[in-house]
Amino acid sequence: MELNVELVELRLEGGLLAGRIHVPVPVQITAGQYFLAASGRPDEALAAVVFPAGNMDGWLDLAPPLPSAWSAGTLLHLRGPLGRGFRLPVVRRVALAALDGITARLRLLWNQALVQGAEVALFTRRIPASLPDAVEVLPLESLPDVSGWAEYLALDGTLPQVLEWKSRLAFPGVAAEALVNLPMPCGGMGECGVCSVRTRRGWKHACQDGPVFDLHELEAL
Amino acid sequence: MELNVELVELRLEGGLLAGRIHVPVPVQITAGQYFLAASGRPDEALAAVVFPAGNMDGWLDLAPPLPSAWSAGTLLHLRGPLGRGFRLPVVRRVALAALDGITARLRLLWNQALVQGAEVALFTRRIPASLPDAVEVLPLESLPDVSGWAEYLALDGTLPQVLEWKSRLAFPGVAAEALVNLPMPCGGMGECGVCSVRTRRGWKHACQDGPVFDLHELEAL
Amino acid sequence: MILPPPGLELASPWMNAAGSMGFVPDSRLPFPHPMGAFVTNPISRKPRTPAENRTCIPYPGGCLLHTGLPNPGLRAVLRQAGVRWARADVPVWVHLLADSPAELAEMVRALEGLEGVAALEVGIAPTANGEDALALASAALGELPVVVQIPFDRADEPWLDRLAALGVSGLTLGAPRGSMPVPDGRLVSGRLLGPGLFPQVLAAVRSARRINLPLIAGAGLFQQAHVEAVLAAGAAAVQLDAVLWRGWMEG
Amino acid sequence: MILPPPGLELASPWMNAAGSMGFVPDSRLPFPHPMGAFVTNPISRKPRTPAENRTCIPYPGGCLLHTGLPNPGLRAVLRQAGVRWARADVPVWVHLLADSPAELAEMVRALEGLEGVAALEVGIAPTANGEDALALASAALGELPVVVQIPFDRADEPWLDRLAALGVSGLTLGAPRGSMPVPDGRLVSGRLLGPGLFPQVLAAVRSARRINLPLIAGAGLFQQAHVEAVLAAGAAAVQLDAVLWRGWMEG
Ligand SMILES: Cc1cc2nc3c(=O)[nH]c(=O)nc-3n(C[C@H](O)[C@H](O)[C@H](O)COP(=O)(O)OP(=O)(O)OC[C@H]3O[C@@H](n4cnc5c(N)ncnc54)[C@H](O)[C@@H]3O)c2cc1C
Ligand SMILES: Cc1cc2nc3c(=O)[nH]c(=O)nc-3n(C[C@H](O)[C@H](O)[C@H](O)COP(=O)(O)OP(=O)(O)OC[C@H]3O[C@@H](n4cnc5c(N)ncnc54)[C@H](O)[C@@H]3O)c2cc1C
Ligand SMILES: Cc1cc2nc3c(=O)[nH]c(=O)nc-3n(C[C@H](O)[C@H](O)[C@H](O)COP(=O)(O)O)c2cc1C
Ligand SMILES: Cc1cc2nc3c(=O)[nH]c(=O)nc-3n(C[C@H](O)[C@H](O)[C@H](O)COP(=O)(O)O)c2cc1C
Ligand code: FES
Ligand code: FES
Repeated sequence: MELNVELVELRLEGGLLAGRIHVPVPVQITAGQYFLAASGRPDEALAAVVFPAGNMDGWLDLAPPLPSAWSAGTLLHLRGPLGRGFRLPVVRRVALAALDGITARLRLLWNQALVQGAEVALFTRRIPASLPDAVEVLPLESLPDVSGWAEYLALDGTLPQVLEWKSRLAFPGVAAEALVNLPMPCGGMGECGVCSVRTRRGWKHACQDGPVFDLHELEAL
Repeated sequence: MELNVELVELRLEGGLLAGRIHVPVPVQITAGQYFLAASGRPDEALAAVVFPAGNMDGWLDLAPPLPSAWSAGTLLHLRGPLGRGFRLPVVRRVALAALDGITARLRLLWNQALVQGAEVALFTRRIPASLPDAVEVLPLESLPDVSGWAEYLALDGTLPQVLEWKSRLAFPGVAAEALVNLPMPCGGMGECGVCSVRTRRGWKHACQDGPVFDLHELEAL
Repeated sequence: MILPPPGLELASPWMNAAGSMGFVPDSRLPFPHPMGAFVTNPISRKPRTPAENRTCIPYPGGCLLHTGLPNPGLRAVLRQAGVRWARADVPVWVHLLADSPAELAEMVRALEGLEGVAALEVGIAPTANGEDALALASAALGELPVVVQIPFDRADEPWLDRLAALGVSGLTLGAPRGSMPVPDGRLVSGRLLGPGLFPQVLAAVRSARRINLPLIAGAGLFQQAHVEAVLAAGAAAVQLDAVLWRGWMEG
Repeated sequence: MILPPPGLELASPWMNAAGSMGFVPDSRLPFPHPMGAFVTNPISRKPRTPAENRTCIPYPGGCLLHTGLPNPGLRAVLRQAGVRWARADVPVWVHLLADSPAELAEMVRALEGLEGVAALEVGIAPTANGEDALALASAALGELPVVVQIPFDRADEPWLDRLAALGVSGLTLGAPRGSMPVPDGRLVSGRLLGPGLFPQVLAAVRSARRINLPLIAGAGLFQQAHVEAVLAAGAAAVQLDAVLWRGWMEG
């Protein structure tokens, strides 16, 4: 889908720019999918990869960080939702981990888990400003402790962060996924390959085959 | 003088960005002088040439147009005031002409003329939003008609505009000056010469010898 | 402007740059119509895996893209894309990446006679000097028209004047290369993309007019006005890159 | 990093680019101390008037500056600045602009023996090919160390490998040239300045390491990190340009 929208609201979340747009038509988004958002500004050669952090009543919240040059009123050309998002199974206990301290990209996922009636534990070094009471916040360092508890695990971070945590965790049989946050300049259109990720089934493009991957499938750089 | 200041206010004036900064120390500015203002932004290779449009109680108003990427809170490094401004004689009748439709660069000058008790006629194609009642606004096309009336004439525009109007006006014996608005990237520091202006006394640099020149001295490109 | 030779006429000056639109033309892609030609991603004889330190680093006016030019190798590309090139409603230019003239000649033979393939574009490796490049260009010559692609900052090099006499049909002035430091202190090198390259590609087109070949301006075009300017300066066609991913810029 | 030859040692790697700080060193200028050398604006034998279509056009990541390199000619510069070069507390490198080797040799003779002048920097005209440039460099050789300045996008050219054997003491990789359309439809050409050039100048430094000469990175440096990166990549010194006019950038 292609949309021309205006950035109607900007605010700081943990020191990073987050925003909100109005979408004229309802958008079906899976948590973990993303948009490519280009402003008309001549100093931005590439579209920014933007993850939704909320999708209600025609409003789409955009997770931080947004480009610092954007301001309220900036016109954006949006392409998306793109890629493959999380596949949250119907389970009772869900663990989410924000490896880089930004929790907003996981917000749609914990909302979905709560709707499905699951208990949610969020592992992070930085406590987010607003969070449903039902979500329990725990320090990132204690993530290995949930191995007996969680029936589903979702990591979110850069590829090196995801791979490093994968090597420290042992979740045999537990459904586990990772949102791999890396540059996706072409969104698959060019098959440029800069978003390449090595998996057990060969090289994959995060922009189309991800950015969410089965954690068990990911292989070292 | 060098100043690090914050852009505290931005507003649109005739569709162009104007702004305001707070200056911690009183600044002596002559109408027609300018500042070089650099933001820390990595997409602005050069400092912007910024003309003051007001200087009161520690506030400095900046005439439009300011770079469109600036926003409230932008930090600016200011160098100035630079160059030679207008030399308004004590006369009774002053004519000012905004050849490019932007009157704000002339604001300090008409205020000075009013303080000196002069009648002021402002020739412009676009009527400014706020103007003292004492300033009479007239269409730019009628500028040649004031030749018998004005005892002092100030033009403001690009070098081609100034030269074209100079050739259409005949003010023998009348004091006449022109603010020549052209790129001044180095402000004289590099003697780069891009601001060169031909005068009867040879080549001059607008950044240091101007940007205000005696209209009678200016020669064709 | 020097017109393309027979066999290489374009329905329009609009093309994409190699690496910008994948291996197969897709009519859903946001491209001005009619498209003069579709240029494939760079294809090597053997498969190339992504570069270990692949990355995309923005800088004022552009970004550095380092991918290692991954591709499954010519044989696999032909298997996957050959039929769709034949069916495409736009001429396909196959972009080839080769380490030696012999390797290139082998790839060229595999492409000759294939339906839909209108021309070969031969990428010159950053390490190749003029003699290497002329040898590569010669090795590519056969039944298909050959267009040579160089980074535009090589447009002044004297060996380019010999391409026309060899039988080459055109010259693409493509993305230049640059380097950037990465956090671990090492440098990464790759193609540069972005509107900040426009003044340089325009100057390169002017400089390359001395060469008796149709010129294709293939970097730094992000506004319609950029395209108009390079065409007015003597380019026979344009190749768009990242603007296809982000949409036109204002102004 | 290749160290400068005797007579050309620098107190620091910090210099300014020709055209950025005028004809006379001024201790009030915002420059890192100690300064390795002060480079004068380009000086020609005869006076040069400003270019008719002089202009400065911003673009994403930089600006195009076209001035025509106006200067009053060597004789007038010596009259106005000679005494101040002698008194300066920084070595002065005189940047020379010449249309022919004979003209250059004449200027060089006028500069030899002048107090305060530590080296000559010879600008290579955009139209000069390798042979022209080598002839110019030879003509400059005499009592003073000679540094050749080229646009950094020429760093790959093979003739540069012959400069060291000639007796040249250093190579400055300076601003490249670009073109832009102006409203009347014509094109204007000039030097490019701006942080968007940084990836290219860094790549040029790496490429020019093959040349057996101390390298000076002289374009695109707008952050302290840019300077550190080119020095780490092998440059012996840096020349700052528009950053001296606007101040360092963030990041
Ligand atoms: C298997 C393999 C892996 C490599 N991986 C790396 C790496 O990880 N890092 C690195 O710095 N270098 C690498 N090189 C060297 C390689 O030549 C380029 O540096 C590599 O292609 C970088 O890709 P890029 O995305 O930066 O695109 P660029 O190299 O900037 O590609 C731009 C254009 O240059 C041309 N081109 C580039 N390389 C070649 C080539 N080898 N032959 C013909 N044309 C070419 C193509 O036309 C291409 O469209 C590798 C070479 C090989 C053979
Ligand atoms: C009297 C005279 C006037 C000219 N006026 C123009 C003009 O108006 N427009 C135009 O497009 N061209 C002109 N030229 C051609 C000239 O070679 C350059 O185009 C001119 O210097 C442009 O200046 P610039 O500000 O764009 O700087 P650039 O040309 O980009 O200068 C960058 C560097 O290149 C070197 N360089 C540039 N020109 C010369 C040269 N002639 N000899 C040796 N080194 C050089 C210097 O080291 C300089 O620091 C003129 C040439 C002469 C002799
Ligand atoms: C023939 C050749 C093959 C290379 N293959 C790879 C590769 O597979 N993966 C990779 O990351 N880099 C590869 N490189 C890149 C080198 O590791 C190195 O980064 C590159 O040559 C840059 O060298 P420079 O610092 O001299 O510019 C290759 C280089 C060459 C010349
Ligand atoms: C020797 C020489 C002298 C020139 N002198 C001037 C000059 O005095 N003023 C000027 O505006 N342009 C001057 N030019 C620039 C030309 O008018 C023209 O703009 C320039 O050569 C660009 O040509 P191009 O379009 O082939 O790049 C000169 C050019 C050359 C080669
Ligand atoms: S972003 Fe280009 S292939 Fe994924
Ligand atoms: S702005 Fe450079 S000399 Fe005037």
